[in-house]
Amino acid sequence: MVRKIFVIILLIGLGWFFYGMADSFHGSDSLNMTASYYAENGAEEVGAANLVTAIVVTYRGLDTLGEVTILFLTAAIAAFFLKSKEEFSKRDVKPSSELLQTAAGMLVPLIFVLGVYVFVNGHLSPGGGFQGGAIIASGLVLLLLSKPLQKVNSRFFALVESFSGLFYVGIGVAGIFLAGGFLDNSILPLGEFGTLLSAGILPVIYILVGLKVGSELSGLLTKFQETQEEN
Amino acid sequence: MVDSILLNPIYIIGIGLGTSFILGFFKSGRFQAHPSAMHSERIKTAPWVLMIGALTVMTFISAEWLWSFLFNGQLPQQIYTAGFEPPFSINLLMGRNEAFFTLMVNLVGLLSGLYLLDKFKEMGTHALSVYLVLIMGLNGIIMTRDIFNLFVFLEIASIATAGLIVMTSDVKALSAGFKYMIATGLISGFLLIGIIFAYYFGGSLNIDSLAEANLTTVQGGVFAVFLIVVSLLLELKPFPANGWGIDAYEASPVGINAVISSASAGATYYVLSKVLIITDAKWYAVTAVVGIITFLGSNLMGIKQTNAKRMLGYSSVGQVGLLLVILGLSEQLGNSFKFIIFGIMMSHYLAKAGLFWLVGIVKTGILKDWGILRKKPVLVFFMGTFIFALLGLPPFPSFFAKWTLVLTLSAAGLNLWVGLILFGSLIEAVYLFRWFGYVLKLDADKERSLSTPFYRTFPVWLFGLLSYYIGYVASVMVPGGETLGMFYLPLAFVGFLFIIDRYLPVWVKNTLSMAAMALYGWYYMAGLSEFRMLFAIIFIGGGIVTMIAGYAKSGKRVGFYPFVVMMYIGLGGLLLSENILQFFISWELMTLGSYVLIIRGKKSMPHALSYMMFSLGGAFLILAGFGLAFAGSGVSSISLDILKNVTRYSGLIYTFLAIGFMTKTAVIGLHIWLPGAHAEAESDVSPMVSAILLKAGMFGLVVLMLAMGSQSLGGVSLPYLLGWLGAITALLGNLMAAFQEDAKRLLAYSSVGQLGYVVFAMAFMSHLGWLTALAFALNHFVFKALLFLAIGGVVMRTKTKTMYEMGGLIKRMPLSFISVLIGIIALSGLPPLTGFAGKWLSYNAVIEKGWYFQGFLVSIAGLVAFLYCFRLIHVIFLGQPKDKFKNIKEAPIAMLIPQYILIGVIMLFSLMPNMVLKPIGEFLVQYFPDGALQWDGGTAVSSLGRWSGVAIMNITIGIFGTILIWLLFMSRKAVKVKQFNIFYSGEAPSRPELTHYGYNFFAPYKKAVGFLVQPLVTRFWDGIADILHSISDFVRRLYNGNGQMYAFQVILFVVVFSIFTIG
Amino acid sequence: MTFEPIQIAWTLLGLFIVFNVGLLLTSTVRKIGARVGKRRGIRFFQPHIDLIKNYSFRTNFSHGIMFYLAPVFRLTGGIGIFVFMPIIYGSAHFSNFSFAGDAILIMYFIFFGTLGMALGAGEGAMPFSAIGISRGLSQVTAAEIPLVLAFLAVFIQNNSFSITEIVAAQQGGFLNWTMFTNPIATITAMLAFLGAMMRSPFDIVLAPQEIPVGPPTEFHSSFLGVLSTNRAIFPIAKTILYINLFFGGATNWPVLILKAFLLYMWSVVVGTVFPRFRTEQSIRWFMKYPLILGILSILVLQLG
Amino acid sequence: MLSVIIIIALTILVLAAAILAVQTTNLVVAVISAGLVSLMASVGYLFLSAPDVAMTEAAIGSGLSTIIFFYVLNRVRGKDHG
Amino acid sequence: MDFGLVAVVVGFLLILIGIWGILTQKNIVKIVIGFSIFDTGLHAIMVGIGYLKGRTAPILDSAVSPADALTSIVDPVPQALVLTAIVIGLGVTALMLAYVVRLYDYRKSLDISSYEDLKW
Repeated sequence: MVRKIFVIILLIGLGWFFYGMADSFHGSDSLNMTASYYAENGAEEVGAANLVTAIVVTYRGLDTLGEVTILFLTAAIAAFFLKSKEEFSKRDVKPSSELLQTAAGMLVPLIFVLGVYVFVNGHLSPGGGFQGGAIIASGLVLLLLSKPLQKVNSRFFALVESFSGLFYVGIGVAGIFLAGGFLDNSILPLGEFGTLLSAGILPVIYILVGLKVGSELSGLLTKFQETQEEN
Repeated sequence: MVDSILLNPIYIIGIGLGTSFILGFFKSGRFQAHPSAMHSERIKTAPWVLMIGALTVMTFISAEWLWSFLFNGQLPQQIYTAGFEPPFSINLLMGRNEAFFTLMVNLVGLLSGLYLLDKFKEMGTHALSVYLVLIMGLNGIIMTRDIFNLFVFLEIASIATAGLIVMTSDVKALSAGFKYMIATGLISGFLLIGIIFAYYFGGSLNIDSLAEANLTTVQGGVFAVFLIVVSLLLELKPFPANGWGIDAYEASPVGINAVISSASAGATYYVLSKVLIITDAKWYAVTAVVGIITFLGSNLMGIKQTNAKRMLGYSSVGQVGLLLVILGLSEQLGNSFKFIIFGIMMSHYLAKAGLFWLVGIVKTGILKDWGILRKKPVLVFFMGTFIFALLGLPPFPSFFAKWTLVLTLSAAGLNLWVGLILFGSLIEAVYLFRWFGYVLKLDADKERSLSTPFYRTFPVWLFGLLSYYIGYVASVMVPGGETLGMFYLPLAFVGFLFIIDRYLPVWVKNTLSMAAMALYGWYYMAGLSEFRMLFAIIFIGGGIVTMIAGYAKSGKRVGFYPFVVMMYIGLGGLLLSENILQFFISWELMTLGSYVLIIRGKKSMPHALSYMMFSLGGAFLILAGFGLAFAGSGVSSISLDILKNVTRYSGLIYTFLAIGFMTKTAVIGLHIWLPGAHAEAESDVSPMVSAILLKAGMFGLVVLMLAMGSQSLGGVSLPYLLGWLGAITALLGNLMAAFQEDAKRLLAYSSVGQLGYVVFAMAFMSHLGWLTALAFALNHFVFKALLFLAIGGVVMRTKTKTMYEMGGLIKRMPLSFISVLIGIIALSGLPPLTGFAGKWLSYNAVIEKGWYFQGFLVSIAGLVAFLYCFRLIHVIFLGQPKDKFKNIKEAPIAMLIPQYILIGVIMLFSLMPNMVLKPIGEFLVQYFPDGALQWDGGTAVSSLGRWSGVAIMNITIGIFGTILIWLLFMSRKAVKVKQFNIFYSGEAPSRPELTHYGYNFFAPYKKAVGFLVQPLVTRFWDGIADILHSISDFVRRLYNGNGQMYAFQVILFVVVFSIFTIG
Repeated sequence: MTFEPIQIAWTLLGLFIVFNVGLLLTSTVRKIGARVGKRRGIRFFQPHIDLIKNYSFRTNFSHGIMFYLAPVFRLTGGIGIFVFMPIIYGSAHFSNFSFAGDAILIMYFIFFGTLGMALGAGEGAMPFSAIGISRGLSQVTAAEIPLVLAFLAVFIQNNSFSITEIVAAQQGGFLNWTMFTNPIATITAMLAFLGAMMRSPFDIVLAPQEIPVGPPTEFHSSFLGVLSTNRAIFPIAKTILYINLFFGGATNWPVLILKAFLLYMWSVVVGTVFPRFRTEQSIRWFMKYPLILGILSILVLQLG
Repeated sequence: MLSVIIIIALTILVLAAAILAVQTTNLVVAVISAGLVSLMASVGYLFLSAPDVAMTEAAIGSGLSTIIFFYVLNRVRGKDHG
Repeated sequence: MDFGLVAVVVGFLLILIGIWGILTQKNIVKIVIGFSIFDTGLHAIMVGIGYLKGRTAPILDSAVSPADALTSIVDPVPQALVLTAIVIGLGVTALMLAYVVRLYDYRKSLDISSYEDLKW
């Protein structure tokens, strides 16, 4: 109880500080310097309709690279220390219901397609590599739920992940040679604004991001799934 | 110029990432628990080779950049990503600082990667990826100029760290990793709020643009600045909100914590320094305050630690605190800032990585098990290197940095900071030296072996040697560094001795060392005059004489000669010094060398530690004094002459320097290190440290007093205080000597007393006083060396130092007996031998000056000296010989030769005191023209009395000889009788033990005046140590191991910090 | 003052006189003691006879080199004090070798003999000797503490260490004696004097009853002879020092002998009145009143 | 106006769900509540003209996170905690 | 009513609630839940900061032409940042949960006070 009182006092202090911050926030009436630049030049320079995507993949491409790296790290660490059962056959898990299995069989490919769609169109509409990747991963969850006996090939995810990561970095480096710098979007022509094959290398990158995120999340989920059998 | 296409810094990131992705192609290795999953050796090594390759390229790139910055005039280069200019896209910067810091990170990454070979083999490719990403992330942190990108890289680094912590895969590591994640999660949350608000108020994420936006002037912007600064500070694990970080240090595998400590801390530190440009001066001050609290607090915590990793963790945090102080004070430090940071940073970097690597080689964190390291003396050498480097001893870079820091801070008037920094350094020295002592002294577990594969020792070697090289670089860069040439050749010889140390027998090395010292004396000292010449004779001449005793040793005596020579170089350096830098380096070299010599004694571990503590404390006071003098003299010069021109703080400077020097002369209150250190040292080391080393403090006082004359502090004349102090020291030192049972301890306390005389006499600040002091000093050197050598010889044979266990040795060791006899006559100041000169002069000085009561105390001290002198000779040499020593031999000839040389000196000096005292008086006249002694041939004439050494000697010998001949003639038929042929009421005692009265010899005295020698001073210092330990123990309860507690502390830090800064 | 060989002869003459005076004083004191105890006492020349007897014994008993050296040291100490001191003020013949040193020399020379004696006794390997030495050294050094103060007071008063000069300053009537010009220092010195004379209450060092053996028993024949010689010379030499420093010195032999006798009697009288102290008691005693008086004597000089 | 009401409702719900998530002793309820917080937040993001964020929050914050939480719960429940 | 401000305030409140959970709950799963609420709060603040009253999503389509983007869209930068932050948050959460699993394997306990091995 004493501890909670201390925490309350602490939170009051922190709340007071946050109050000061919120109090200093007045909203804005116009875009600031950086945002205006993107609003004005984003479409022209990058060729992506979705400015968020333009920023995420191009202007702040390094952030995105870092971010997929974090997922990569998480997956690698989880793989490293959530040890998997080597003797897969020994486990004794109830097979899931017929219905779930059938539904999964139908839904999973659809979900995968949806995921791919989301990250392919990332530069045009809301969504992109992260969301698409997450959708693919959720499809996998369904798969795992319906067919617990099926050994998921985590090697496959690892390979996809590595390939897409490597390509991502490769494209970034190619930017140095072919264009203005690391991760420069304009190593491919920008194309016609608003179409699928536009915005230079951006869609490619976002696809790679999608693949990478998807495979990483899938790998991660697989690892957590595998822990289920250790009892 | 660096080719910006082929060696683009972005490749560091690209290669790091790309390679870790490639590593994903390899099958992952698994834990050892599943041997079925183990892959063949080659497959397991291939990914590792790949990673090492990547790290090598990364290292090469940053090295190449640094090279061009340093030598090719390369200009800093902006690296734009995505082909757009900042602030609209993320940009990186490769400047001189970035090149430097990335090189640091990559190099330690590479070496740790190498070091962790078998660990990685065990853990598989995932670990390799994570490791590589960590290094890459740290590079990103350093180079990026975008604050959100910075956040991403920080997250990468902290997640990778959390991942690597669990590589050891035990539950401790897991819980530590979890706590680490909780804390860093909160911190990065705060950072993110700060970033987004900075964006809101500053309109950009680019650090340079934010700096232009002057956030601190915007209402609300200050919140953003606050959160950014506080989170980055928290990333640096400030005390007391750093329990999570400390646990992480303790839990992570050794190669990894080397990276965390050296590279991560460096990178995060650099981040803070570059982000601080978005703030204003106030935040620099805040950083400095947080830094000093961390520095002091963490080092205090370190005292109580028993685990090497955790202790090093505290030490790392403390060092980062120091770096923060420097960063916070960068404005005040001005041009020296970069040099100081460079020095402290490099030392911390090299030493911490090296020490952590050593932890892995020793394979235990328990400090008391570290004796095993002695199986590899080279590693002990490097461990010493690292510890000395960490503590800022020469010739390591941090020494020069701390030196410059103190001088610059003093010049800027920031004396409190100097004090706190030095105090913190002293606390840090406590536990590091204690640890080093364990390594050198504690018994090793015989069963355990020390496996030292090349890939583990190579990094240690490399960083150890780099420490010296960087130290050299720093020594050239430091102001006044051009005057350090005088150390190069002598220290090169020390290096040579280190190299040959393990291969040559002792007599070769002894001869070489003596020859080297003779050459050193000949080439360097020949031009000296006056005081310096006098001390040169004691230091170098005396050193050579005492080293003759070294021939008595057999075997190799590894680790002895380099330090002996180093000590003498330090002593010689004091005399050659023309500026305070040279002087201070010499002082530290001497301390270092003597520390190692002292700790070589069998039971000297605690004594060597207290020696080092007092020496370092003294050295820091000297440093502070020099700093004040530098500031107070008004001329920006480091010449020793500034002491003469001091206009401000003169009282303080005088006090600091005097106390600093008196730690070496062991004035009462600062003497407790001496008895143990001198008594436990080896038989030929004791004379060096007692007869010679103590004079270094005296020389310091000479320099100080000649330059500054008499000063007063708070209306009290300082020489007057010194006079009292010296007199009390003389009395108490001698009294304590009288009550010792241990022969060498007795001599050691006697040294305390004798040096008390010296301080007393110097305090007169008069011609006669100084003449007395110098006569005392010369005498003390001669007879103390003689006595220590003689007693050392006895101890060597009897294997005991306890006097009452001996007895009757005169029959077995007559030559040693004569040495001791001459020695004690000289010591107690009986005419006709040389000791009387000092007594006579001191009476003259006392009456002339009017310090009657002080003089009275010193006279009593002389009487007491008589007591212990007699005890020394009686209990050891006279009385009944013990059975067990019936057949012992005379001391080795090598020990006797120097003794008889010294006896010769005593005799010569006794016969012709004018030969020595007259020239001394002649040059003293320059400084103290009044009251000089007149010489009438061999007779000294003062205004009060006269003293003719020659006449006294001749008359005494005449009487003595006459009576002796008469007596011999009268009892010419007498023969020596058996041991027990004494009158004992008819019964001969059966055991010699019963008939040797030696224990508690002066029992009545002890009953009567024992209250004077209560170990009050010891209790005082013990009390201080206890208080420090208790505080440490109490405060560290904060770190109760609970993750929530740590989170609480982190948030509390934020809240309290906000109250103090913006509240 | 330069050294001329003839001085040796004069010094030896002085030494001879002092030696005889010392022996006679010993017997006189014992005689007085006996008469007080209603006994006849020894003959006046008994000490001379004893000495001759001791010297004429031949021994074949030695404990080693230090056994020889001890008596030599002892006697050298005694004679040394004598020869470095001017005996008769104003006499060119009896100034001895005082040109070689001053009062400081004599202060320290006292210990020369003490050390030698102690060493020799130690060599005798008799444990009681060692105990005796331990006590003796403790007590002597304790007694020296006030003595140093008293001497210092005299030195300060005269601003000289030279005994001749100090005596010179006391000439011209007994009111010029230090005894009257600086009574506190004199009292201090006289109290300290008791400790140095090893008579009751400070005679535990010799402790004739409790410790029947020790130096006097281990040393015999000519060894004892040398020691006895010293016992004749040493106290008188020491007394002469006191006379010179505190009681106006002496301008001729009779005055010197008279003063020496009176001073000597002072310790005898005290000794017959007071019982014996244990060693630590005597040390404490010296650290009380004599010490306070000694400090006072210097304070008086400093303030006055 | 409608949007204001929805926003107010969302605000209250979000906070209520959050409090429930940290206060309840039932881990399943807690995880679901936490997922709800994310889900409602993602609805809120739509009102803040952030469809990308809304999608991501929904897919990752309320979707995948919750799934992982459940895996973990499944792994650790029934032994000593509910 | 400024939705942006509402989001910021709600975000701060969520952060406080999350911290409350982190600091008071003994169960480590609950602590991780606290974290995820903390993260959600962070994201809400960031989105709220980027919001401009009455503007549309930063997607240029038939409704918003590139020409009048400047005056009609909300700030896209915080949104981009949030995307990154969410994914990072997921990584952190997943890693923490992985820790939970492993910790549980060792001690069969979810109480944070069972894991105080390293201290002082």
